[in-house]
Amino acid sequence: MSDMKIVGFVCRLCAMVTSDLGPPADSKIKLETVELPCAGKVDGRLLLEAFEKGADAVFVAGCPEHECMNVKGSSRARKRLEHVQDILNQVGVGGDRLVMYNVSGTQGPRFAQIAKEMDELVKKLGPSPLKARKDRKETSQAV
Amino acid sequence: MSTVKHTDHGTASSFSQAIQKKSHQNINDCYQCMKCAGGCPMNSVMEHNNYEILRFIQLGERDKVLDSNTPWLCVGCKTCAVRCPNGIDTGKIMDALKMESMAADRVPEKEYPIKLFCELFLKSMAGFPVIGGEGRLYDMGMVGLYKMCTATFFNDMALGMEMGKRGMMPLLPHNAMHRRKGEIKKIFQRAKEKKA
Amino acid sequence: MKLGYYPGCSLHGNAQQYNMSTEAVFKALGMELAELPEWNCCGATPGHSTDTFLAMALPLRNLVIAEAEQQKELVLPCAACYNLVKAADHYFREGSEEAKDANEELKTIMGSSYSGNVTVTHPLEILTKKETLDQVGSQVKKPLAGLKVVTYYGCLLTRPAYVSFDDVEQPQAMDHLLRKAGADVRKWSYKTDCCGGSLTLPRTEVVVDITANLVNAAQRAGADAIVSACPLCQITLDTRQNNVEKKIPIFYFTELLGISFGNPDAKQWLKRHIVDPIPLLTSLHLL
Amino acid sequence: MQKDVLVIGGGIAGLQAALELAGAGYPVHLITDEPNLGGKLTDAATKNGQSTCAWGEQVNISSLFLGGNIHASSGVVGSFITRVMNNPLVQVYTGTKLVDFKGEAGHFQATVSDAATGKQTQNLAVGAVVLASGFSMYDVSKKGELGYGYYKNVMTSLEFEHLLTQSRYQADCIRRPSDGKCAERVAFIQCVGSRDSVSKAEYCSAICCMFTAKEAILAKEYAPKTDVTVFYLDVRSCGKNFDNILTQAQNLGTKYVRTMISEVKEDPVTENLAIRYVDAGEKKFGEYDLVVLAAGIRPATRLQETAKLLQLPLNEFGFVQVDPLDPVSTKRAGIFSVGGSQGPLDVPETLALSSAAAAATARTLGKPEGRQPRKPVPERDISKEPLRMGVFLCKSGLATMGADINAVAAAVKQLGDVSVVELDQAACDPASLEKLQKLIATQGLNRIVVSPCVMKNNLSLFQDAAQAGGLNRMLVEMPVVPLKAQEAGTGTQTAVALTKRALADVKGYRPLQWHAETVIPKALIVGGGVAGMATATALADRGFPSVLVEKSATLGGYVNTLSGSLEADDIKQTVEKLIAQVEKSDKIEVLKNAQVIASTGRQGHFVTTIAVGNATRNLDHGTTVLAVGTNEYAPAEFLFGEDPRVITGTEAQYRLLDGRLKAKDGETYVFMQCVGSRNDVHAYCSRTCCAQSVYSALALKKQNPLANVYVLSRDVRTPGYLELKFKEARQAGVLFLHYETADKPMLVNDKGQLSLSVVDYASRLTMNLKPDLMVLAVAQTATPEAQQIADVFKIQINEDGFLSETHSNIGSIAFPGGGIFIAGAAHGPKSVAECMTQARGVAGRAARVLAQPVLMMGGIVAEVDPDKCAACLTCVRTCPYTIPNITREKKEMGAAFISTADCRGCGMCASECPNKAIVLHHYLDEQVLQRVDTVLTEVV
Repeated sequence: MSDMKIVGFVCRLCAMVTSDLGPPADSKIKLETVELPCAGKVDGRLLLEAFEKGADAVFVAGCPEHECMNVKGSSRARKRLEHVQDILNQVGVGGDRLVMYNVSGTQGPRFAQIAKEMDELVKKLGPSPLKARKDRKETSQAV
Repeated sequence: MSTVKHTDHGTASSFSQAIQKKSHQNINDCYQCMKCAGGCPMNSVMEHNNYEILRFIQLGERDKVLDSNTPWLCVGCKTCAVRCPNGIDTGKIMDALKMESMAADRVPEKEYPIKLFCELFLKSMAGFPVIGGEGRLYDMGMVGLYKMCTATFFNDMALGMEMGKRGMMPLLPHNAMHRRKGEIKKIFQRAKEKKA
Repeated sequence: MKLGYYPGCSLHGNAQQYNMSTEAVFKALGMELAELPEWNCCGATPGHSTDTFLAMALPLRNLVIAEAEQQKELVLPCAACYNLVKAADHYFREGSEEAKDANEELKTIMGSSYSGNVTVTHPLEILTKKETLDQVGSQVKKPLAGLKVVTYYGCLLTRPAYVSFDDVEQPQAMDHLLRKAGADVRKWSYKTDCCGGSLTLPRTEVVVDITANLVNAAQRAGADAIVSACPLCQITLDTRQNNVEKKIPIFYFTELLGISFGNPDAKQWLKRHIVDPIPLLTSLHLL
Repeated sequence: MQKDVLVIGGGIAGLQAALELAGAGYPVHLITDEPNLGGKLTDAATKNGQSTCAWGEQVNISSLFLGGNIHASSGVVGSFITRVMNNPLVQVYTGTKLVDFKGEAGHFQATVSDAATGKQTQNLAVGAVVLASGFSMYDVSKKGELGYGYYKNVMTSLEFEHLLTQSRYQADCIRRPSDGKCAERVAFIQCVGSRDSVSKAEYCSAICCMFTAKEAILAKEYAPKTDVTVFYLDVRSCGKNFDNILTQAQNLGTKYVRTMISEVKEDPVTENLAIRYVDAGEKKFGEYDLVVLAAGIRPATRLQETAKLLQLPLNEFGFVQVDPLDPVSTKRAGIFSVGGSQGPLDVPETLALSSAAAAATARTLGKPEGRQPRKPVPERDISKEPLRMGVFLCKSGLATMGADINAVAAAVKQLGDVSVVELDQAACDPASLEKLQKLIATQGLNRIVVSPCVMKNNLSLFQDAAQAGGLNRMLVEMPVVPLKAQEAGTGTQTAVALTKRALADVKGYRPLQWHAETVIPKALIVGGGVAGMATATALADRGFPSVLVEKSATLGGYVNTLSGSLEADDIKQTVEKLIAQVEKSDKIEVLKNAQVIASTGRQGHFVTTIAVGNATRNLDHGTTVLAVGTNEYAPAEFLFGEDPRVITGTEAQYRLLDGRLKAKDGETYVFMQCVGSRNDVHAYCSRTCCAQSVYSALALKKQNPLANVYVLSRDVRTPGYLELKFKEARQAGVLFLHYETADKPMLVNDKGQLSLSVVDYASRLTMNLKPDLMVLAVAQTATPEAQQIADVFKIQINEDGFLSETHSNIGSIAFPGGGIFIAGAAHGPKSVAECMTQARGVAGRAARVLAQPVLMMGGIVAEVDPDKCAACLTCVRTCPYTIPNITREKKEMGAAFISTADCRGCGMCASECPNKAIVLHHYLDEQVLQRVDTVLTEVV
């Protein structure tokens, strides 16, 4: 499972604060986070290119929608996420590899649960089909 | 789920004031935290938890208090008194309730032996007609009287023999009073007069 | 050093071994116990639970005598007597009306009243004073090696707070003494639990249960015997071990001290136990 | 007039006060008798083990006292300490105590000396003193029956927190001290040394319920097998969001048993702990692997000595005596007390007090000399320079990761494009920052990486140092020590990987510009209640004018209906005095029957449209304070409205005041708590109704002892010193009956006689009450206008309808925007005293913004490329702050324009723009994708 890659776009105001108490006790879970000023900054290009660059699963963690510091950052992010999920389904990568979470600034251990859920998701879904196609492409080039 | 009425308003004549004055305890301080019942050694054999008795007193439910065996099973070990967050000495309250129920002659039937034990203990300490022993507890006499009044000769019979054999049960009371003879009798006399 | 001594009814009745061993230990430590002349019974539980006047007058009478006999310090080995006399002294100093009223009554009956210059104390308090404790150490001839015990203070020795000379909930006085005498004092949580003593006749089954709990807990703590400083607790535990796993002897701490001092007439004391302690002591070569 | 301020105490209260005072320009001397700053928040246990970062690692361990803010993390708290250490105006004296004190307000002479030896004395001339001595924990070994100090597996909550954090990484479950076995059954015992007259602490310590709930949640999180039982009497989780944390704990399976524990017995063989207790009359027995005692609080050990030197009177419990309505000022002018020095206070109140103390000090000392602003260093243009990167390794950070320091230094030196590698014991202490500044100039560095650091918030420190060295502050990156467990030996490899990542990211960083924007030194205060008026008067004292907008015709708001409060009986005069002050002050312009319609602009210069009557008016102002207060819940239950004998708590108080309510002999008065609160509609506690009911019940019983007065409640929530009033009410004969939510009493009107049967929880007794008057303790609910106000000022309201502050009241993360503060009950139900305290604190913070001549705006903001913009208005619709507008300057066909001063930097427009015409600086697509690349390739 060690080569599985999970990338999370985390809103700096709510989710990033909780990520301090975030990592789960189980140190084998690998989880990478990229900080954004607000969940509303995430867009189709970032999410899709994250998969192209080899992420097996991607999540976006923003504030709870009724507590978002930028009023509608999280709701905008969720709409864009649903759109990207449709694209991922169409291209066969699977939209369920992309997950949206809402983490309030006052729920410390919630971030650790997110890490556990993502880890189980990746275990269930296995490596991303993109990676398999890329490997085949590389092997075919190398041959 | 017994239903209770609140008739006591803490006036001078009320039951709760009488008990509070006799035991010098502010029963109203209690916030029913149940700690006393948790630590009481006799809790398992008491009909009511001791904090419930305090609640009855606050409400003025005199009959429920006097009918309960809880006051009589309190051995005065002061565990509740030392640990009560509001500093209430429930032991003293139970003593006051014992005296109240004796005065009202309403000692619960099945706890009668405890009252009897107390009375015989004090009577034997005041001394016996012929054999004397004023001022000192005469075990043999007291236990004998207790056995007679409760007709329980047979239990502890073996134990009694064993203690006698080992010199733990002096046959005759100790007549210690010489110069101060009669003082104890006077004290008991005053006690009776004060009670009347 | 001369101390006033108030043995109490039990120490002339079923706890004569406590009386003899206390006198022996104090004598060995150079302290003479002068018995209070014509002392009277303190009334114990029956007294304080049925009559407020007797609860004060009976213990106070002893203080009046002690004062008349100029006994500055009064030693009371029995925890119940110590508790009630110390309480009478405490309420006198606090000026409670019951104490004032009893003092006046005693003035008419006895000719003199109590004015508060007697210090009420317990053997444990005296023996664990710094210098006396060292003296105890030097007196120990035969350390109680291998004797595993738990210390049982009972409820009246440390409660309520104004009578206590030690930690109310986790007293250590007896532990220090017995360790000084070489015994292996085990850790347990029942030091100040109540033995239910005053109900031993009217509600025997309750007392039997409590005794069973205590004795089983003592064995679980790895002890072969329980050491007490109160004749009510000692007689209750000694006589009510009806349904315990294994009967164990109930010592007085003064008996064990006496044995460790190599006192010859220890056997006299040990005769007066229902659960015979002699086999245990001989197996440890202490007799 | 001396302008220096002496702050006594290095805990969170002292740190916050020091930062606010230094921020306002007053030089601060901060003394603490501890070897480290941080007070209770740093873990005393590993203080002596100095190997790791001085305040990094430990701090996140004992965020115990941040009970309510369950997320509070080391970064947030640690940054308090690093910002104080590096603030030029704050002089820190650790291990120091006060030995002598003379003089009066404005001219004090304080002599301090080494705490241990009493030597090395120094004299400090100061104008004011802020006493933040904090508190100490009750010595639970005094309760021998609970076994602390005698049984190994009995510990205090602070010790359990350390155990929690250690077991979080190393073990799969919480290892108990005696034999290291898994502690699967944990029992918490509340109120140890609190609400207890025997240990001379009849007050409630107020913070224990919260840190127990928090620890129960964290225990369940770190070791799911653990099952936690809490023995309590009244759970007092009455702060904002506190009840959610309590329900969260209960949902995770924590059993709450309502009984106090008499003793704990240990089984000598298994060292398990047995507890015998009575639960609602039933005798029960439980065996536990671990027992945690929630120790109450006591005055700080040195408070007695310091208070004597400062000649401050102490109350009967040994805390500083303060007036609840003005809890910051003590009996001596110029000396203020904050935090635990005055009694049980949770962190939110402590921080409010610290800000209020800073404001009060400023009022006493007058204008500060004004800091000599750092002379701006001209910024070097690096656009044409070759890449020269400097790496500054921090030994403490590396030690926290267990990395081999020299191996990491060697590996980093080999990295290709690194020109300078430095190694410091602690990168964030002033000396290292000095060196970094010099090396930027001497070595011509144009990219800086400081690695690794435990404190997420230290990045701004290194950015300031870079700026002082002439390098644009955005060209700095600082990887954070991951909090995950490091398998043994991987520390070095992870540290190098982290540094490589930072170097890869910092290459893509570009310099950004800030520019000065004017600040309008005037505040807008929305809401004329107690909080609004207190803020206005506090600002006026500091010389800042304000406009007070009140929607009704009178000032005073909700508090007008109150006649007294448990904290101070003269509420009426206080409100009238405030109204007089506001009306009389020339600095406060009051607009009644006025409403705020719209507001735009940014911190320092807002433009708000206010409708007064039918005219509208545009007001320019620098900060906004929202004090819209709260409303009373109109109950529908308990026959309210149908029967005149059922009234609300405030109505009862009113009638008590004007004599209509007279307690008659034998009449029955029933107070019903939690009407409208703590149900599925309003899940929060309205915090003030218990105090109100106790006040009225006590008043009734005092009037006429023959009246029967009952208070029916699930918990009696009278935290802190209010507990003394609760006891007074019990002593007066008020009967408090606890009911379980399951058998909630119902009020019935049978043939004209109101009747209500309630089962008293403890004694299981049923009481049939015939109330002659039923008083409902109704909830405080958010004002309906709160949503409208939130939309106008573009902030949020939480699910209960109250205004949401920045993620927590520590709110140290300042992002462009801000300048909007919330004060009083608009933030959440509060008592009058708490409203006024928070208002004064908010006034202090607002004044700091208004006091700035200019504000540097810009940096991480959005920018439009006019050529790509088709003026399709998507960004105008998307921006929550309506900042973009279409102009023709750059492009005659019109293009969007985003003013760099107003932009809040959230980047929503950049992501929504169909043609990618808008970019958010520092988060350009290629920069973010570069970060995605590095996290995916560098395996840590």
